[in-house]
Amino acid sequence: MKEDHLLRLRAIVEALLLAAGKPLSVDQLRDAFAEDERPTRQIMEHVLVMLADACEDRGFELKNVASGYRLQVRQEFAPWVRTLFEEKPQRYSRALLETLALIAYRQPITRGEIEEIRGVTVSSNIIRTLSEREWVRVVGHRDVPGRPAMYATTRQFLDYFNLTGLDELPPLSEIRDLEEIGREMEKNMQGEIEFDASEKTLH
Amino acid sequence: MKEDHLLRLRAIVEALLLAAGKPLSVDQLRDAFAEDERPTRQIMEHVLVMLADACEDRGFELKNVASGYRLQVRQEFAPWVRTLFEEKPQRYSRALLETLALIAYRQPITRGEIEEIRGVTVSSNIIRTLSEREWVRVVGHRDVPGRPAMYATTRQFLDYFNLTGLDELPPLSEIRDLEEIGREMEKNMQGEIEFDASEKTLH
Amino acid sequence: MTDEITEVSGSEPEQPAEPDNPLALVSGKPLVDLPKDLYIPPDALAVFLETFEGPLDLLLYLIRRQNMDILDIDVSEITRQYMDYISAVEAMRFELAAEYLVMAATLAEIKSRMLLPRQEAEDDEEVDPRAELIRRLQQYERYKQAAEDIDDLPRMDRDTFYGSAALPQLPSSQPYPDVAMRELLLAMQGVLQRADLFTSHHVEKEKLSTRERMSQILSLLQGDRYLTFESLFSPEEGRLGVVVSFLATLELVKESLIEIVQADVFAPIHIRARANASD
Repeated sequence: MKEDHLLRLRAIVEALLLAAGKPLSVDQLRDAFAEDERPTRQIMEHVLVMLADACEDRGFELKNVASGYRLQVRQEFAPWVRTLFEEKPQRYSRALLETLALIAYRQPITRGEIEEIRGVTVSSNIIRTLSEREWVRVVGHRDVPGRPAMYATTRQFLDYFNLTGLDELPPLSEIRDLEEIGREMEKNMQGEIEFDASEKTLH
Repeated sequence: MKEDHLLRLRAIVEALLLAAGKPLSVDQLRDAFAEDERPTRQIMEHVLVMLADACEDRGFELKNVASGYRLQVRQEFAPWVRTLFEEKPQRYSRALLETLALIAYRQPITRGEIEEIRGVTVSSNIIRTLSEREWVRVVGHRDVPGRPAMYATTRQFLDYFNLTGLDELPPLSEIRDLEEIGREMEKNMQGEIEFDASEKTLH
Repeated sequence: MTDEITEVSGSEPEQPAEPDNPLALVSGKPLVDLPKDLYIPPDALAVFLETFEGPLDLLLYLIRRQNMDILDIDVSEITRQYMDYISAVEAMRFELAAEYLVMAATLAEIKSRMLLPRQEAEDDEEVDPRAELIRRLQQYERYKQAAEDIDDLPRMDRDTFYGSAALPQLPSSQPYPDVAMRELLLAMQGVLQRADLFTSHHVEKEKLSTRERMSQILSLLQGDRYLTFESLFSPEEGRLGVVVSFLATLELVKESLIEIVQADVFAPIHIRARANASD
């Protein structure tokens, strides 16, 4: 394929992404072309690599997220861009973030299961906020008494946090091997009991 | 001023314009910078010229409009961008559908014959729309004064309605009981695909 | 938020609270009975409940304050601190403290068990409450960390912004409407009712496949002026197909749309479109 044809494709793809206002998948990009001039998936992917390269020293970059590709402001320029908007970027409470984290890492998960791990009730407000933002949704009901709703995260959640998939979430910290914990505990408990006992005799 | 500093300014201005969603004046652009690093008007105008040059072979260009500068998708890419926003198609008129139905059931048929049956004139628009969609075509001319064109349905027509042949259309005698057909179809015809199934029950 | 608590509790109780720190805006008396490092101004107790995400969070906080590994919890010490904390909270916001009270009971149970001599056989059958607590703490700590990690991910409208450019002038497009078969049939019904074609026997008997074949023959004749009669029939279609073609031909002749030509007796029969013939 000729170089100037590819350059033209690159410009068209850039135009599409800047006009769309949402991420576009490879196939959605291809659909913008009439059938007789529609690039193959392979070519489209090549053009996207070209476009990513062409954004090297620009104010924006090509980003691949869950629902497709989008052009977005480079993170290093966010401080200047933020001055354009009166409102401060929204902050989320720890309760909301912990609930979101549990849904993200343990989906599908019921509210009761979230409460069990967090040790506190989950307010309906939090679930409502997460649903309204379209970050989580009900994907079914657990087959137990009360048939509680099971929640899972959405593509919009991944898009918002610049992820292509759940596998890109920061890895959960390791839990130490259970047997090891058992052994250590065995030791510590003895120690503590002895300590307690000796304390008693001292007092 | 050093070249790489200007390049950085160019990238920041580009980021600002891509994120703003509205035109920004030279002073609004300058306001995004902290006082101690704010470029002069002269430098900002220079940076804007640099940015305009840098959009030469891209999908967008820098435009100077009444309220300031904005980045805009190049006009030449409008045909592709348009496909992103295609509106829901309008519905066909009753006259068009009746014309199409008559061509389907009574082909080959001339416009005059259609008019005779429908009792009203058939607008050229209807014939043109049906021809453009490649649902009907001229298959000959009747050997009468004026040699009017005779219309018939096409393969595309059959394909669209998931028919292998015209004989899969319900016979006219059954259209009499269309109330019943209507109910059957309501039930079965969620999509055109399922039409075959409802056809079977009709025969 | 945890940091704020740390800040407050880290400051010496003797020091006057800083007036611009909401946690320290206290007019009531300080609870001098509380351990110094756990000092909470009474009016801040409500804040306390909002600051910690529950009893597990509070326990983690206490464990960290003492630089302890979860696995090495000194249950006695933690329990004492926790109880002090809770009794202060309970006095102020009793209705909010239920979850904390359950935890207090759990801690008390663990502590009391440890004072008893271990009975191997019995313990094996029961869930060790200390192991269970540690498991829960570890579990919770993972997701507490995960929540912070998610908060640190670059996110829209904070760390990055959608790039969008103004649209050029877009030519209006006219996409094709969808038509359901039902609409087509309803249209036909309307026509039939108005034209009262039902009374015509002709219509009822007519086979659509014949009509379709008539169109096909006519369009063939558009390209070639003449066709041999035989070429209208193809054996693959079987007997029914031949009949359909024959009926279509007869209908076309009847409607004066084609004519059949034969130059001589036994010579090949040709057909041609009447309209074509006359030009």
